[in-house]
Amino acid sequence: MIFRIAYRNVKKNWRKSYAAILAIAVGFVAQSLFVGYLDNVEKLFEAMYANKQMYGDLIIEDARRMQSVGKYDPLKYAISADSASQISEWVNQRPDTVHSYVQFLQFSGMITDGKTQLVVVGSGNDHKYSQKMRQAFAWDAKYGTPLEAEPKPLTALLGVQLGSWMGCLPNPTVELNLELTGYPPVIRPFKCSNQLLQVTALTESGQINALNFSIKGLADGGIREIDSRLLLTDLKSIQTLLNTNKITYATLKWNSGVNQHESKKELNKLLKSIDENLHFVSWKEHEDGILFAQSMEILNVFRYFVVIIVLLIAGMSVFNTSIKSVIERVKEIGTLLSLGFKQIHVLQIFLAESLITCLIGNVFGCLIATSITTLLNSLNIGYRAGIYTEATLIQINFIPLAFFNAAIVTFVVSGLTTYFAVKYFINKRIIQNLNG
Amino acid sequence: MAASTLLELNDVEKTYLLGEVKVPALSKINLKINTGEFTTIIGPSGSGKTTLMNLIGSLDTPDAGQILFEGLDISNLTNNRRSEYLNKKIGFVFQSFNLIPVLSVFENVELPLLVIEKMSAQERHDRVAWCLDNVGLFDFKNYRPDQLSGGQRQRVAIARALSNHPKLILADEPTANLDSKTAHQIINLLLDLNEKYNLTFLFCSHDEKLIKRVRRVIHLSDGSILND
Amino acid sequence: MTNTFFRLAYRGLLRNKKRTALTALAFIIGYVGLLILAGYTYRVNNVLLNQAIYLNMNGHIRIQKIGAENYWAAPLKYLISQDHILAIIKELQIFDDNIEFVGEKLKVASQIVYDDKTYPVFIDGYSLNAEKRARTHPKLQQSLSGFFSYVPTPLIQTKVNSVGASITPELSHIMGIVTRDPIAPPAFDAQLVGLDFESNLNAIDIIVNRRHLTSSAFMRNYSVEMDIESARRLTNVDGASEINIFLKSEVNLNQFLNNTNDLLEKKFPQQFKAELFSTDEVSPEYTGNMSFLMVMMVFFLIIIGGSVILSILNVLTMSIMERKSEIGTLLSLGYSKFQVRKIFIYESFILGTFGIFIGYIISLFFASVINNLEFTFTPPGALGVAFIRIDINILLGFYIAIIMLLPLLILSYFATCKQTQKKLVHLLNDNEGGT
Amino acid sequence: MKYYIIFSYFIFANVSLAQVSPEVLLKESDKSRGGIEDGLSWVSELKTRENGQTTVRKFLVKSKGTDAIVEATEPLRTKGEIYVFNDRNMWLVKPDLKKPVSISPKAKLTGLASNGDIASTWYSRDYTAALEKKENIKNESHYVLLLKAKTNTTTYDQIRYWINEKTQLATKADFLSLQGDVLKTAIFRYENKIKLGGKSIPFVSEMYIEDKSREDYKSILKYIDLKTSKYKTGEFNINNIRN
Repeated sequence: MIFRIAYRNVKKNWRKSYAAILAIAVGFVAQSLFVGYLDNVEKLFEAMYANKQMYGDLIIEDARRMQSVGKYDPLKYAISADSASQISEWVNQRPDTVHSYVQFLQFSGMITDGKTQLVVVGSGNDHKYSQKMRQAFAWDAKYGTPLEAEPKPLTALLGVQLGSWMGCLPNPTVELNLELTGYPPVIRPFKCSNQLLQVTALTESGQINALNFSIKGLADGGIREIDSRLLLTDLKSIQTLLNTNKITYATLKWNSGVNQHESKKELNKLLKSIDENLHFVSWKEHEDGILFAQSMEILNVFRYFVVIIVLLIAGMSVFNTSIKSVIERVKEIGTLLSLGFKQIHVLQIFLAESLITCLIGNVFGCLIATSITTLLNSLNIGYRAGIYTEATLIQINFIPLAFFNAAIVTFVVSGLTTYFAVKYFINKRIIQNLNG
Repeated sequence: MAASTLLELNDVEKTYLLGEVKVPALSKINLKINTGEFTTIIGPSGSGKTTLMNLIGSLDTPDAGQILFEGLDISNLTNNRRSEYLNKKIGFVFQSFNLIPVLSVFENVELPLLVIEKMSAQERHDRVAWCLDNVGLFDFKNYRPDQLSGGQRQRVAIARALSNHPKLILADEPTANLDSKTAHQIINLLLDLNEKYNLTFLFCSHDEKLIKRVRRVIHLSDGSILND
Repeated sequence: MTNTFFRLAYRGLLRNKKRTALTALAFIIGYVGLLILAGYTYRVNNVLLNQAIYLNMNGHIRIQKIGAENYWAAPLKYLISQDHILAIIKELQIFDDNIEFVGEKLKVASQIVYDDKTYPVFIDGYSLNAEKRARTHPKLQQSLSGFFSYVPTPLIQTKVNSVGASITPELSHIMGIVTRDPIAPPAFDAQLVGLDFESNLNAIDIIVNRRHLTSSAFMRNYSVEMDIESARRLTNVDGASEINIFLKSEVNLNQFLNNTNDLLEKKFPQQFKAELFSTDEVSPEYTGNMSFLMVMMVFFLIIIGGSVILSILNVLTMSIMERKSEIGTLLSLGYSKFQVRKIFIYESFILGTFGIFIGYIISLFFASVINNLEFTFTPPGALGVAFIRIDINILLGFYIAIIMLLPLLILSYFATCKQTQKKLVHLLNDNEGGT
Repeated sequence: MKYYIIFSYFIFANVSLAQVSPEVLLKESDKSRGGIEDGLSWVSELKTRENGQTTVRKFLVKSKGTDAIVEATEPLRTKGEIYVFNDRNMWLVKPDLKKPVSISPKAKLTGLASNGDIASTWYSRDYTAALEKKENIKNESHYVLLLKAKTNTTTYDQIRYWINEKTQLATKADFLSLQGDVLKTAIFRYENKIKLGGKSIPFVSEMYIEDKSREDYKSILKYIDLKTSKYKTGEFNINNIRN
């Protein structure tokens, strides 16, 4: 009966509390949109680091590589061929736990098209799992074709800017945005004025070596300074160029559902048995991934600040509405009390009422949130976040959990505010209620 | 206290604070009401009629004195005890009916029964039917209050007051909002109920027609009883 | 006449003090929230702006040869020769009252040699007087102080006779010299070896006695700053990669840009182009971060502003419902519909201005609290650890006030429309339930 | 950027036509290209053509064994610059430099001094030789040797070396990458004569270098007025050199 009274009351004077409903809806929308946006940014970063740049879950490297000594002489603190093969063997024995494992050899040298000679910085990676680890970014060639499409040694992708300096120009240029779905796997044409570009580098022991690479495509380097120097090729080619069989680092991704804690302990034991300098670290803690932590930090500060403000305001208007509806129905409260209803019953009625209002508010919120989300996602508003070469799209992910949390929070807020509003009136003696 | 005394007021006093001014609404009221009596309190407005009614109905608490109902002092009960007293012992009929607009007639009458835990839906249904029969509105049970006339609404209020077999029905100006013909019918209904079920009625009014047909009249003026 | 409306509106608000207070509180919370956010964005913009102009020595306007984005591919081809520099500076004299000072920048790729270590570096050679004026510019010092723990010092070190070079702490670690305190770093002698622009091998001595920070994560391992003369000695040229014009504060940037481009086109056809510092090409960090913050601000504006206005409307509809009979009486006394509506608009107006006034004061208080608490965080692509600073001024307060007040008044107008359309009889003896 | 040529001096020795062994052939040919134990000096003129621009530089070269001092004389701007070679290590000494600056292997990568190794003297010391085939160039028969670096610290890992059967002088050299691709080609001409141990032997007069990866890029190095002389060994050690 209590619910029936509450339901009928809301139905009767919904017009009066539509603003409260809208306030709740706005509170709901604010939360879910922001959480959806944050989730997208986080997923975008993860996709860019874990998939596109193939950092996977863990980076396996010599701990000294990122220290100043390592930066000065990278090859000296690379992983030896023997250690690398032991790790690869360990990986091959665990097809069910390891999703993908890619080895990298970084290098820097000079590249020339016969006329211009420029610094080139890049890496060769083994192609066995690389496309699998890249997942949505398997097709990493913004123009031309990915290397894995037709694995041949001495084929390479150049950064778009470096490509243009080396006479490899897209025709026509295409504007692609940073998206979770990666590039559409279609060949966007490009043309190099000369088929082979010579890359010169010092071998591990300091000898000059040079290889001619045929350019299969252009890839996006992410930030400007990298894109104007980037060359990606297969591991063997770079090992030949540097006349070494070392690798700079390797990355590993666990299969989903794997007990990562257990596998990590096992891997750690393996690494320490091979060489106590070897360690693994997630890209989020790695110097390369520092940008991610910084961005998420500032985004979360924004998020909590806004959500608190919006909920305070929504709480205010719910409070106002419930006070008003209580004032309006003081006589009714008096009657109920006079009929022997206890205070708790009256409170329940109003709480039920605020519950219903909140429910409607949340439903409204859902509708508004999903419509804004689809609208925003379809508008493809792009903005250049920080120093990235490609614009990122404003995308909001649909997160049921966020909707659920938002609903819970609005229920709590409106429940509390109604409680306080009604409490004030119930304590008044019945007679005051009756006379209104 | 005589066996059949239902209600006894001893030296009951009540003063109100209007701004800074203390207004004595009731002073030294002594009164006995026996079961089955049909009594009216009359007096000019501001004579304390409504205050007295409220005190008896424990809607308000007296400043001094005792109010004994069936020997039990009800002047300041705890919330829960008071709800029980209201629910089981007292039935109210208000001047402005005070029906729940969003509930149907049936549901309004059923309201007081809902507080009683051990009453099954079927028992409630029979009880409400019985009440509505008594006020002759059974056919209107699914109507909403705002679809009824003033008289009919007051009958529903009376039916509601009957529904929990109260010992005493308090009615505050029950006929004030009604035209004379309907008022007359309501008074007949009250008298019938009083005779049929020996229900004790106590109401205040300044409706001459009602006063003429009542056996016991209590005159109130300026907070004290003139004659009884 | 209007003050009666004001009185009516004012009393209308006082009628239900509790509710008015609550609504005002909602407005204040919204206003404070938005003003704090605006204050933060304003401060970050201020920092990034000055960082791009003064710290990175781009100046407000950068002049380069046309096609200079390919500078690294053919430096000699895109170098501005010394006589071109002098000619351009002479031509620019016609804008002298706008120009504070002009600097030159020479970019060189070379290698740093220190005991047996050789490491590739990218050198920025700055004209010394421009660099000194820029790095000690009050605008830069004031915007960085309290925001970053790092305060730049000019290359000219009074205590060291010859002019020093500056590298980043990361680069000095790579070269084997640990820098704990960037303000007073250990100085060391090193040499720069490089190909001059005619591919002759060349080398110069440098004293590295300063450390600087770069906002670009990549450049942290490679950046060297020094005076342009040394860079010219290394490359055996007397030109510069770009000319940077630092303008006085009240100059209209876009207009100055157009004038400069027209001048360059007239005097040196098809040779030079001038660009604003706030473009992707010149300072990507600035444009990137600011566009991100702007997207955030618009988002918050809509959400917070929206919920505040909704809550006030909620109250407004209530108070209108309650005062049906009052509206009825006023109409019956011959007030026009519009006049009656004005009362309610004034009500919102009073509520709003009251909220803004109190809100502004509270925001100032909050801002100082947050500023003193010195929350620190490391924004992406920044000069290391930064403090959260809120910078609130009247202008900001005014803009936010307008943004919140205008829609409120407009919506208040519409909210009252529905009621005042009703037939008088309805309003007077309202029988719609309620009081 | 284009290559800058620094070169070193050669050692000159008698050619004996014993049974042809690649090692001996290589050793003999080295003598006509430098590494004179006692010392040799000459004026070197370097003409470089790159992307249509030609620049000329002149140097005064003093060499002894695997060490050399190369003093820039033209263009005037470079006067006073001295390049010092101690075996494979290289320094640049300039009047305005407090101390000589060492040029690291990395510098070779950017083409700063890669040509210095082309002219380095003792291939026979650094490389093992194997006879690949015999070939006729301008109807003179030549032995074609394939030199392989003994240690992996030489600038170039492999060199294909043409030695004229009759004159036993090296006429052409292809510098190969580890995979055998030709990176640079050098062609030698011997019109100079120097007196050594009482005999006059032919000595390189011109070296023509071409970079396979650069279309429009050629360097011609001329050796003018050679003089043998006696230098003290310490004279070439970097530590003793003060500008």
